[in-house]
Order: sequence, then C-alpha cells, then structure tokens
Amino acid sequence: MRTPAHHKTVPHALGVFGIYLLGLCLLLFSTLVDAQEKQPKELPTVQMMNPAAEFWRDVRQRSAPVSGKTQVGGVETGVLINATGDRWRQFRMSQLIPISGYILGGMVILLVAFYAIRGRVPIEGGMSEHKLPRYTGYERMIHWFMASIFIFLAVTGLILLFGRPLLIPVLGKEGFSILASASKEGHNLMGPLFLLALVMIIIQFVRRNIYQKGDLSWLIRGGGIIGKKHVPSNFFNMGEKTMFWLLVFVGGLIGVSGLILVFPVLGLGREIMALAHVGHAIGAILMITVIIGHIYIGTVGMEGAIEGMKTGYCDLNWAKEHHDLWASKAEENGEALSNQEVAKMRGDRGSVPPVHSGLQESGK
Amino acid sequence: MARMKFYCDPERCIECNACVTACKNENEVPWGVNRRRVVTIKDGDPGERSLSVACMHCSDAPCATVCPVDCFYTTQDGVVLHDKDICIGCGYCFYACPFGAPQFPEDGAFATRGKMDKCTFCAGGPEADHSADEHRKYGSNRLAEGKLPLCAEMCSTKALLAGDADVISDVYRKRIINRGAAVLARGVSFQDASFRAPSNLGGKSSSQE
Amino acid sequence: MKLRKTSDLAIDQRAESEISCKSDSGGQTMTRRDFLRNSGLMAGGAVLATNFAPGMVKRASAEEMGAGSVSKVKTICTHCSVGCGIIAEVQNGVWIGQEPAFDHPFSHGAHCAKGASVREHGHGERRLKYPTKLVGGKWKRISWEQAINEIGDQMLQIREQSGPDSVYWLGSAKHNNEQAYLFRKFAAFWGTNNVDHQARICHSTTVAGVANTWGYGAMTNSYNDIHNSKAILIIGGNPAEAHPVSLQHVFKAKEENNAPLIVIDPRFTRTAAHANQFLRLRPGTDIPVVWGMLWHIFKNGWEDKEFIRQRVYGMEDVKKEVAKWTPDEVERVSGVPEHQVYAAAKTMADNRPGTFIWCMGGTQHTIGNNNTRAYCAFQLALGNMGTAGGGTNIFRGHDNVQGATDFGVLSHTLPGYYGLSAGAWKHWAKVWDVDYEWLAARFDEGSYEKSKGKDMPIMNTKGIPVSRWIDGVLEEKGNIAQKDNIRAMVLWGHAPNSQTRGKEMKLAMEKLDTLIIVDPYPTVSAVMHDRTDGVYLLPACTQFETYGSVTASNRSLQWRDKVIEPMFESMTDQTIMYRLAKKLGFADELFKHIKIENDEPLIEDITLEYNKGMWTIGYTGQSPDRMKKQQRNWGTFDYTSLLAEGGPCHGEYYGLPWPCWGTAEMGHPGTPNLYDTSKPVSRGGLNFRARFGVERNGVNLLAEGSYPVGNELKSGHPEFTDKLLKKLGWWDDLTEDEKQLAEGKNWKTDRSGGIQRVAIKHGCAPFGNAKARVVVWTFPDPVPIHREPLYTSRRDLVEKYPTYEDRKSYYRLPVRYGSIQAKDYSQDYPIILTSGRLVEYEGGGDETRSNAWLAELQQDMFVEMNPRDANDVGVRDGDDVWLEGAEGARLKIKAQVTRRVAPGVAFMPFHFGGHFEGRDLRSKYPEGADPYVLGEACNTAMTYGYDSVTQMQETKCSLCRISKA
Amino acid sequence: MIGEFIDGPLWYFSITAFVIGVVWRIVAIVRAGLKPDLSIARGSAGSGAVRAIFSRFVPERTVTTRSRLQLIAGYMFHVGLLVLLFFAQPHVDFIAERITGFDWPAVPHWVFIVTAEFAFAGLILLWLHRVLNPVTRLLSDLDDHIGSILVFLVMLTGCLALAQSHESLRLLHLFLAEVFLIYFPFSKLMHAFTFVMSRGYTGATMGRKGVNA
Repeated sequence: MRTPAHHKTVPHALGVFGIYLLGLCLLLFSTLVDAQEKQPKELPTVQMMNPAAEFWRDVRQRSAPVSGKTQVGGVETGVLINATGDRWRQFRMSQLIPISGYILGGMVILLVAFYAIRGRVPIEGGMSEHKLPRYTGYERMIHWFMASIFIFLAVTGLILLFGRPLLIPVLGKEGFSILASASKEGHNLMGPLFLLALVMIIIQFVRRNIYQKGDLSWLIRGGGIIGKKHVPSNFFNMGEKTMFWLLVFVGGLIGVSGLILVFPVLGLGREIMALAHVGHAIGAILMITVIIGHIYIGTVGMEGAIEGMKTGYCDLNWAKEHHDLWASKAEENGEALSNQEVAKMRGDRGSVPPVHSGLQESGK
Repeated sequence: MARMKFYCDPERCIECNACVTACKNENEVPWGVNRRRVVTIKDGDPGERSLSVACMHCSDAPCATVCPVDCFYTTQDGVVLHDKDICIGCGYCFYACPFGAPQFPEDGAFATRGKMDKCTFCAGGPEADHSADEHRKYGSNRLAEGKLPLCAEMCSTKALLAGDADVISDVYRKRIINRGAAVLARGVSFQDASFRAPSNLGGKSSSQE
Repeated sequence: MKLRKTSDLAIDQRAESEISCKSDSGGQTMTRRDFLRNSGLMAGGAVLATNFAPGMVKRASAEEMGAGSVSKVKTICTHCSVGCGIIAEVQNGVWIGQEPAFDHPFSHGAHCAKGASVREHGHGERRLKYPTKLVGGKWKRISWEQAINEIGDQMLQIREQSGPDSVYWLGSAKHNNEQAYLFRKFAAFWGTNNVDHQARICHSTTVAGVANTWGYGAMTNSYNDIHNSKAILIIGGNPAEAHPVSLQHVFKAKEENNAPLIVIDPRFTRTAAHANQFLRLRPGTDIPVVWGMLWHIFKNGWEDKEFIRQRVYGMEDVKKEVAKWTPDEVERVSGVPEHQVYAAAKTMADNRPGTFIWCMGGTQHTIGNNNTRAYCAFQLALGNMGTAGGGTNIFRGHDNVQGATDFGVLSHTLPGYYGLSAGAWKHWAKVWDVDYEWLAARFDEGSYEKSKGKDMPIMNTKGIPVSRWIDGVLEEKGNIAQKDNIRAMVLWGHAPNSQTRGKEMKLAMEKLDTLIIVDPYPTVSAVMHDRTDGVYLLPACTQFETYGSVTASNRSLQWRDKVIEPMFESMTDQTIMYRLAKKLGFADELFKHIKIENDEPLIEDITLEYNKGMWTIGYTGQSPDRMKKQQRNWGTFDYTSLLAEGGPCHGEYYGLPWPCWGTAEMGHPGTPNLYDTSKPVSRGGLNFRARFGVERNGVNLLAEGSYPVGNELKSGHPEFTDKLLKKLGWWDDLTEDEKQLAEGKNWKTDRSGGIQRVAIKHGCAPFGNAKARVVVWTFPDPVPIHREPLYTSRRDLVEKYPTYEDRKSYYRLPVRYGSIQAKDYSQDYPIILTSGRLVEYEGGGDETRSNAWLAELQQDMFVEMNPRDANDVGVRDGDDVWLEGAEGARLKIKAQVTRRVAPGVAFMPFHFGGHFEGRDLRSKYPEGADPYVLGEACNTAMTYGYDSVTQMQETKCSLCRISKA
Repeated sequence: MIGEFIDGPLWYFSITAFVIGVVWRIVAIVRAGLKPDLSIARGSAGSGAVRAIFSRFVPERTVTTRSRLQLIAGYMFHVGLLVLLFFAQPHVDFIAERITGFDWPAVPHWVFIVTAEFAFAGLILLWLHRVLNPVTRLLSDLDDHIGSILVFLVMLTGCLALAQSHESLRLLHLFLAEVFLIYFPFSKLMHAFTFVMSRGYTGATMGRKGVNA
C-alpha cells in the first residue's frame, strides 16, 4: 500500500487521497470481517433474572429467527425473537462510531499535516494571461446544488451519528434532542434531493468520466506524486473520475438505502432496515472522507483548482498542467480567451455581458 | 431493589389475546400500535405453543445502547422507560430490540416514524405520576398505584405473570413443582400425547385410497 | 393467582378506596355523551379509531381527579357464559377504566380478549345511535315515538289479517334474565308461540338430550368444579377460544391433579394444542367415537356397575348398540385409530372422577340430540355423574343463553320448562295474575295440529323455531301448519349470520312485510337484503347500560350493575318492550305487578315475579337482595367449591346455582353440582329427577339404594304432590297459608313453595328420586345411534347409517332428511365444511367487530384448509379463494393453509358478516354504524339440516368446494 | 420567556408591520399615479390588464426554450411555497386559530413532503442561478439575497420542526417567519403583491395600444 507522505511537488493531490481512501476502506472492511469472526453470533448480554430465561435461551439458540403466527399486524410481529439486531448494535456501537470517528479525524489530521508539509500546490507556470472555459453555468449550478445538499446531509448525519458521545455532554439531552430531531427531519427531507442532484450530475458528467487510455498510467504514477513529470490527463483525471464513480455508486447506495430507511411503511423487516443502515453509514462515511479531500484540493490544497467551478473559466496554465490533453485540444480549437475577454463576459467590470450559450460545451 | 419482569408460561398461554386488548384498554394505544402481542409457534401443528411478548425490560437494554439521543432510562424497579420528549423517532431501537418491542405510530402517509411507543410495564414515563401529560404520552401508571400491568393481571389462564422477578420465580417454581409433584404423586404422566399424522378424513379421496 | 406488588411504591388512594357498588347516577353532572361531545369526538358521528389520541376519553388527569370521584361498578362480562367479573371505573358518568376483579369467584380477575376490552362499549363509536328507518333505500333517522307507532300499527294490521302467529318474536341470549323473561311473557301476551332465541341453534339438543336423560338440561357442575377433576375430556369444543377463562380451571386440574386433558375434535384447536391426547375425528362422527370408547370400557369391565344398578335405566340397550362399534368400525367411520380410542377410554376409566365437556361441535348436527345423550351415557357408565370433579360440563355460548333458555324464550315452552300444556299456561296465568281465558283469547282461534285425534289449541302448539324462520316465510302457505306465513320479523338482539342458508335468508328478509331490528348495533340484518323499505333499526342498550341478573353456564345467577347511562338515543330492552306493549294494548296486563318509572319497568319487580313462578328449576330462591349481597361479597366464596365460608353469604354457593329451592326466605344455598348425593338437598345435594314415570315395561325407573344424604325415604320416590305429602303424613308440616296454595298442586305449581320446603326438610328432592335413562323412548332414536350427515362425504356409509325419513310437519314445518341425503353431492363438493369460533369475536360478531381493540386482531374472514387440499387447487396461504357451499352459495374469502384441519376438511369462523357472495355491503350500513371489520358470513354457505328433536341447525358438517379466486 | 415573546407580542407586531407595510407600499405606488396617456385608445386597457395578469403565468416560448431550468425551478418553488404556506396542516390550524377563525382542508402529509422537496429544490437552484449566472448576479443586490435566504431559512426551520416534538423548533420557525414578515414590505419580496400591478400596468398600456400581450 502506498503512503502519500514525503513526496515533492505533485499536483494531483486528489488522486493521492483517492488511493489513500481505497486503502482505508479495505482496512475498514478487514476490521469488520475480523470483528465478525471474533464475535461468533454472540447474543445480547441481556441478563434475565427471569424464569423465562431458559425458554428464551432455547429459542435463541436456533439458527434462524423463530417466527410464528400472530393476530397482531405490523412488521415482523410474528417473530418471537430476532437477534440479528444485536449484530447491528455491535456494528454501530463498537465499530461504526469509533472507526468512522478515527477515519474522519484521521483524514482531517492527515490533510493538515499534508498542507503543513507540502503547502499549497501552485500553478507552476504561474497564472497565464488566458483562460479556458471549463464549466457551463448549468454544470456549476448542479455542482453547487449537489454540494450544498451533500454538506447539509453530511452535517446532519454526523450529528446523529456522533451526537450522543460528543454533543450530549455539551448540549444536554434536551438540547441535543432538539438538534437531533431537527437533523433527522432535515436529513429525511433533503435526502431525496440528493438523489435528484445525483441524477442531474450523472446525466451531465457521465460522458467525460468514462475511463480512458491514459488513466492507467495516471494511476500507476499516483496522479503525479511519483516522478516529476506531469501526468497526461483529459478533462477529468483518473482521480476525479474515480470520485465521480464513487459518487455514482456509493452515493446511489446511500440514496437507495436512505430511501429504505425513510419509508418504514414499506413493511421491510428490521434485518433489511439494519442492513440498509449499515450500507448507508459506511457509504456516507466513505463519501464524506472523499469529499473532505475534494474540498481540500478545491480550497487550500491547489491553486487555481476552484476557479472553474467558481467562474466557469480556468487558467490556461493550470489546465495545461493538470488536464493537458483537454487543454491543448481546447487551445487548438481556439477556445482560449484572454483574461480581459473573460472579465468582460463575466461582467466583472460592469460591461454588458454577452450571451454565452453552448460555447463551453467541452470535454470532447 | 425490586426488579420487574414479565414471564409468560407457554404451557398455559392459549393465545386468547386478552393481554393485547387489556393493554389497549388501559393505555388507549391507537390502532396499529401494539405494545404487546401473542406469537404462536408451530401454529396448527403438534407442539403448538403461544407466548405473549412485549418489552422484556432488559437489564442491559440494547435499545438504550443504540439510542442516538439517549432517551432511555431504567427505573428503580428495573423498568426500562423512555422519554418521548427526547425521542426523535429514528427507529434504531426497533432494529436493535430482539423482541420487536418498540412500536412506531406511522405518521401520515409519508411515514416518517413518529415517536417510539412501547410497553411501559404500566409505569408511565418521566412525567409526574398520574399527570395528564404522562397519561397522554405513555398511558397508565399502575405501578405508582401499587398495581401491576393490566395485561398480566387480566391474563385468562394466569400464563402471563408480571412483578418482581423473585416473586415471579417463586410462582413459577411452585407451578413447576405442582406439575412435577402431581406426576410423582399419581405415578403416571400423560405426556405421551397420542398425536399422529392426521388420518385422512376427506370423504372422496378417503374412499378412493 | 393474585400478584400484588408489595414494594415500597406509593399506593394511590384510589387503589385503596372502597369499592362502591354502583355509581350514584343522581350525582352525575355530565353524561358520557356530553363528555364525548365536549371533547369534540362526536363530530361527524364516525370517528376513526386512529383518530383517537390516547387518553382523550380516559381519566382526564390527576389534577382533574377532584372533579368527580372514581366509582367502581361491578358487573359481569357480556360475552360468553363463563360469567367473568368486571370492575368498571366510572368518573362523571364516563367509563374511564377497567380493573381486574381479582375476588371474582369464577374468573379471579382474568379475561379473554373480549372481556379485557369491554370498556370500548363506553366509546360506542360504531353503535346504532338513533331509531332509523329504511326509506327508498336510504336510512332515515326517526323518533322513538314514530318508530313505535309505525311498527305497532303494522303489527296490529298483520294481526288483524293473518293472526298473531305471523309476527315472529326473535329474542336474545344477550338479554339479562329479567328481559328474557319479560320477552317470553311479551310474546305470550301478544298471543303466539312464534318466539325463540339463539339457544335453539346452540345448545337446544343438549337441553333436550340431557334433560331427557336425567332431568335437567344444563351444565351439571361448574367451571370451578373442574379443579376436582382427575381427567378432562373435551369433545366438540374449543374453550381456549370460546371460553378462554375456563381454561384457567382446566389448567389447574391439569397441573395440580395431573389430570390428563383429552380433546376430541376434527380440528387441532388451540385447546387441543394443550391436550395430552388428541383424537381427530371426521366431523359428525361423535357417536362412533364415544361408543368406541365405551366399547373398550364395557369390554374391560371398567364401567361402574354399582352406579349403573342404582341410578341408570337402560344401560343394557346401550351396551347392545355399543357392541356394534368395534375398533375397526370406529376407525372406518370416524377415522380415529384404535390405539387412540383405547388410550382415551382407559385414561377416563383410570382417572375418576373425570369431567366431560362439550360444545357446539357436538350439538349442531341433525343427530345432535343423539350425540348429547351418548355423552351422558358415557359419563353414566363410568359413574362420573353427581360427583365433584365429574359431571357433564356443557359450556354454553352467550353470557345469558342459560338464563334465556331457562326463561323459555323458546317456541316450545314457557319459562321454567313448563312446556305449553294447558296446565303450564294456567300456572303462569296465576303467576302473572291474568285471566287464563283472556290469555287464551290472545291466541288465534282454530288449530294447526291434532293430538290424540283431537284438535290442539294453537296456544299449546309449538311455534316455529328460529333455525327455521326463513321457511316460515318462504314455504308455501299450504305446507305450513299455521294460518299464514310469517310476515313480520322482530330480531331483538340476534345476528342473522349465525344461521345457516344465508341465500334463502336473504330471500326471506326480502319477502317479509316488515323487518324490525332491535339491537345496539345494526347487525347484518340491516344490510344483507336488498330491501328499500320496511326495515326499522331500533337502538337498544347494551347490558352495561342497564342492570339485572345473568345466569352463567354453571347455573349461577350473578347481579350486574349499570356502568353507564344509555348512550345516544338507545333504550333498555325493558323500556322498549313497555312502550311497544303500550302501543299494542296489553301493557297494563303485562306489567300488572311491575312498577314503571319513566317508561322503564323496574328490574327488581320482574325478578321477584319470576321468583314466584319458576319452581321447576329452582329460580325461586334468587331474590334480588340475595344476588346483590353476593355481588358485594365476591371475595368470600371459595375458588373451588364456590361455597362462601363466613361472611354475609355464609353457607351459600356463589350465584345460588339453580335449583335454588323454595322461596328466598327459605335460604336454600343453591345446588353447585347437580345430582350429587353426598350432600343433603338442603345444602345443595340432589339426585336424578323422577320425570319419566316410575316404571317402564315392568322395570323400576326409580333410584335403587341411592339417595342424597339425609333423605328420610332412603329409596327412589316419585315427584312430590299434595297427595304424596298427605300419603307420607308430611302434609301438616305445611303452614296454613301454604296448605291453601298447595292444595291440588305439585312441587312445580305450588306457588307457596311449601311442598318443596317440606320435601327438602325431610331430605328429599322435590322432583323425586329416580334413575337416569339412557334410552329415551320418546325420541326418534331411543338409544343414540350414528347417522350420516345429510351432506356426507362418505357415500359408502349412507346405506348402513342413513338419516331419518322426511317429516311432513314438525314445529309447524316440513323437514327434509332422506330426500337430501339421497343425492350425492360429494363429487362436486369434496371437502367437508365445518365452523367454529375465534377468541376475538363473539356470536355474529357485530358488537366485537365494532370494537376497535378487537377488530384490529382479526381483519379478514378466512377458511382453514389443509396443505393437501390447497395444493390440489393451487391455493397458497393468504390467497383469495371462492368457497362454494353444497347448496350453491359462494363466499370470497382468504385461504389459511394449515395442518390444523385434516385433509378433506375446511374450517371457517362464523363471526363475520357484511360481505355477501363477494359483495362488500359496507355502504349499506347506516352512516357511522358499520363495524370496523366486515367479511363473508360462513353460514351463507352452510346448508340445510335440522336436528330430529329440537330443529337445531347443522353447522358443523356440510360440504363445499374451494377454488382460487 | 423568549418563546412567549415570539408567540405573542412579536407575532402581533410582525403581522401588523406586514399589513401596514404592504398597504403603505401599495398605496404609495398607486398614489404615485400614472402619466396621462393622451393617445387614442385602440383597445381596452382593462381587459389588457386582466389578460396580462393571467396570461403571463404561461411562459413565453423563448423562455421555455432558453431558460428551462429557471422556469421549472421557479414554478416548483413558487407553487410549492404557496401550497406549503396555505395548505399545510399546521399552517391551516395556525391561521384558523390566529387569524381567520375557520379552517379549510389541508393537504395530506405526503403531499406536503413532496411539495416541500420541490420547493426546496426550486429555491436552491434559483438562488444558485442567481449567484452563478453573471447577468443575474449583476442584477442582484443584497436585498435579493437576504430575501432568498430568509425564505430558505423559514422553509427549512419549518421542515425541521415537522416532527412537532419540540416547541423551540416551532418557535425558531415562527421567529424567522416573523422576521420575514417584517422584512417583507420593505423589500423586493413585495413582488408577491406588486406583480399584479406591474403586469396590470404593462397589460393596460399594451391593451390600450391594441397589442395583444
């Protein structure tokens, strides 16, 4: 497993984090598997000073949940005892909460350390006099739409996950309950919008995120961390593409499992609900971790990275350094505009903005 | 310290559902929410047994462990209760509870879960005993009146027992001794039930076979 | 078991507060209706259960507690015949809580699902709220005044045109004793014997069979007495669902006596699940199994020979019949293998006394009376009769079906089983203090039948039984032994879906001039027909809104207090009867000695009146005062013997189980176990009744060497008359007043009670001391024999065990037997169809299906079918199926695939209604009065078939076919 | 304490401020008067006004093709907001209790949720468009942003309080609603009322000129 430390100026930090995360995930899963092996079907430590204890013990020792008939309607009312919930409890209490705490905390610490060591990745050639149109208004809109919803969901989700150990001591039970209730309602409400945003993102960006020939070499060279040379990359590099697909699949998983959790009326049993919760939680932690890295690069990690999303235009030099294949083609096509033109287009100096439609359709 | 427990004697439970309706009666639980239910295993087959199940008031309650807002508490009588003011209706306790005790009123057609509702051992909730709030949110508080849960008190065959674990154990032990002693005293056991695969009673096919 | 917590918890004063027996209704500031209105719950009339926020109706709050003190009212559950005690908590007229009646002698606080939910009556959302009339297919609210007037006018018109017999008075086992008695009296004063109630279709064959065996047709012992049993045999009964609290007593015997529990049933019932032995028989083959057991008993000489010699007549004839039932034949006919029959027989023989319990699985057959007599013969052979722990414990159905039967809400008898003879009428005319001639003139002139060559007055002719009222409407006029068809039906607390032949019933309802339904709920009668006019719904009160006595299955009378005031515009049954009688013009005679207050007859006066007439079965000692005193002292009665030891009721048995001889002043304690010779008659002892003469064909019918303790005659003797007293020289034990009334009378008609008093004083049972008979020479089958059901699946057995010949006129109607059996239906309808109960519902189920707490538990009508049959027609558990009865009625229901039933047998519960042949009738109910749960009525598919003695309907053995819907 | 203030005085203050403010603004606009149009009327000004007020709910062709997203988002948000405001059960109850004294049928819970989803999506997209599109960004001043954010916050807190379990969440929602009400008359939020007038004005002008607009 590669470690991202001690390397010289390499621009593609994103890729680094992607790889790092993959490793972490593997680690996480292995601990899960480990944990499960270590705890062979251990049932709740429900101590029953009850004559029924023996009967219940007998019932529990059967492999499948004992199910019978009942006149009471509802979900799983016929199930006498279902100890699978206990595995879920173990997962949530002794794995999910601590491990994801370590992961998220670790990610932040790692980034801080990385920043301390490497500092901001500059545009080597400095800012050029020209810019390339990178994202259309619509693209930026759905990105920020997704981003705002994601952050809202992440924050509310994390409140629910870590609130009991972290926030109850601060806010008290009553206070935290208010926050948690609001978080839950907000989370449930915004959840479906995440799926909407996801669909919009997929439709808009999928073509540019199909893996291409050069991507393998990008991977081999760790997104440029290894070696000095720039790694050739198209509109999106391998790391970005990976993040896109993570978003598609993991985000999809989060969305679907979230829908299951938000619709208890569907009458799904607790096992499915618990499973959905596990998927939702793991997926969410994974995505949050990745997105922290994404945000890092976009903000403090790399010079010029956020420009495209902010303004729609990126610096020509930045483009050449990070997305050379796309940049050179775009330049050949004469898409490069001078900074002044861009400023005019964006109306930065109060000039009349021109109509710009379809101009920036790019990536091909 | 008293430690309140339920015990349902499967040898006596006849699935009459008195406990279910008694609970509804006492606590005015709405349609669709059942704090107690009777489960029959091997329904219709020899060895059929029924059990009345509700919250078991576990000593180390899984629901309490997983609750993200920590709304559960255990009373001095060992009754596991929760605070509906704190509950956010996330449903985690439902996943964790092996007995399916937590219930959720479905809140409208879009069904965000409402606040969790479960057997309180007829011990109300955190509000002041017998206050209107307590009754509205949790139902009766019989324990504070020196009474036991109505489900057990009304059980048709006294299969469902409720009370201090020690007392229950005594009652149950006595019952077991009775069962055993009767066998000893009379020298025979009739437990050789002559159950058999059902003989064919169907008219047509029976004469054909 | 009373589990009281005794820890350091605060004890609320409420728990300590003394149990005040009845709410002071005078002090009420707010009726329940007001309360509901004030809480805004009544808006729109129909409030969904889900809208009920917890606590809205319940005790408001601790702070408001001062607003009205909580009173505890004692009453009795209105569902089944166990008679569980209920303690209702009432505040400001609102039924706010229900507490277990731990000191109640029968139930010890226990309830089943129904009993634990009776407080829902206090909600009453789905009740019939106002008098309503069907006008042009729409329900229209009318006033009571208008309803009574219109109904009365129509009745009088029918009476004018067709005679009083064209109005049918269908009473109810849900009435309390006083209402039942009044209802029978009402019909008599109207001038008809066309009066009946559910007992006809539940235990009439028991009453006839058992009474003709040893004197009285009732449960001989009690639920509590099962504690003494060493073995328990239940045949054709599922008390775990029908009488759940009785299982408390069964389990006590099972656990403490190690008493084996034997269940004989076509279905592996919830009761069978707890049995030690389960015998699965083919429906309708009780006699082969019982005789099969006796075969082993006689073969091994296990019978109680001394008991038979002393107390049984005709056992030799039974032996001869039993000899035919070899184990092979038993297995061939019933499907029960020899080893099971043997085990059951040996178990019963080895463990005496054993009790023998049966229910409607035994009674509802064309040979129901044969079945019940066979059960009696079995107990007599083992000598299990007249002893604690033994007896025939016949679990009755409704809460007061025993009482209503005793009060003769039947088409063949007057109250107290006096029959319809002139002597009986004269006795009752005296009790009622009306002129016999006037009473006779109320009836139609002429005659329908001949008896011994002479025309029999209509007054003495049996009426049409409830099981067959549809034929009374539909049959050709010429075929009915009556002036005209039935033209008006009064269903006063009766669910029509409990009766078979639903399709024909629909036609009958449509043919009637008028259909009058008096009930707290609209019942299926309101919707199953397609009438557009001429239907009246009158809201009656439940038993929680009135008071009076109720007779449990064990003959104990219990007093009920009023819990709440009548809800909505409902009226008590006695009030409705009074207002109707007034309209019909005989109120003054009917209520001659009964005080009327605000149109409501005084219950206690009614009790005291029947106390003066019910000598035959000893309903004479249970005065209101004695019953109320017992009610106040539930806790003083022993749980097993039911005897009060100490306290105000010292020496009395709980409920003064009848016969409670003599007058109330005599203080007879009641008879806990019938025919128990180990006690003096004055302390509840008894012997078999001398009812069938003293001698037959030269054989002595009186008991030989068996008599109750303290009997001075020490041998059998006939029933007491004035003559017998004089002969014995005991006449002068009577007081002068008594002598005056007793002269020329017997123990049944002596209104002074003197004859009974003197007989008992000398240790004699007033009704004589005779043998029980196992040969009832007056019945179609003197010795019970097996006959195949009309719709039998076993055509191979028809020749050997054929049914009866058709009868031209019985109970005024022709009855078909052989002509139906002659046709082979088994090809087209291969599956045996049987029916039974669910614990959540009761009877026709209208009341319980309107109770949200119960209805939630059983939301779909279903048929149980064996996996084999299901697979044959490709049906899976939970599928919708069409079930077609042998007479062509089709039900659309859910399939429940289970091994509970044997292959070839299907089972349906009979509590559902409101669907008809796949059609949902919900929209036809008056607004807001439709039950929560509707479903096909099982009896729509049930077929023709009536008992040869009582016209009990056949509901336990028919044929059907099932196909996927 | 604060709760009582929000629930009581502040509510009355805000509603008063709102009503007076709106009336004042409208009156001010009306009183500003119209320039007399001396030309010969070639059509009816009145019908033109009415036609414009309603016909402009239907977007023009150029709009449907060019700015489809804004259009959809705009409708999602505005219709959603209207439904949430007047047909959510808690609002109906609140209005009936505090203002009208009578109530009307509310939408079922699931309709409420679906509507809220749409309204949120619409609002967020619209605001992003406002910020990201150079034209709208230039046209937007602080007032626009405050208005958007206020509406968003009111809606969000309303939804956070959906569980109706915490009084404080309801109060937060109410407080923001009150701020919104007070802010309303003094901002472009007034378009909720003035759109009728502006459309009517244009429509009338056009109508008078005989132009079918």
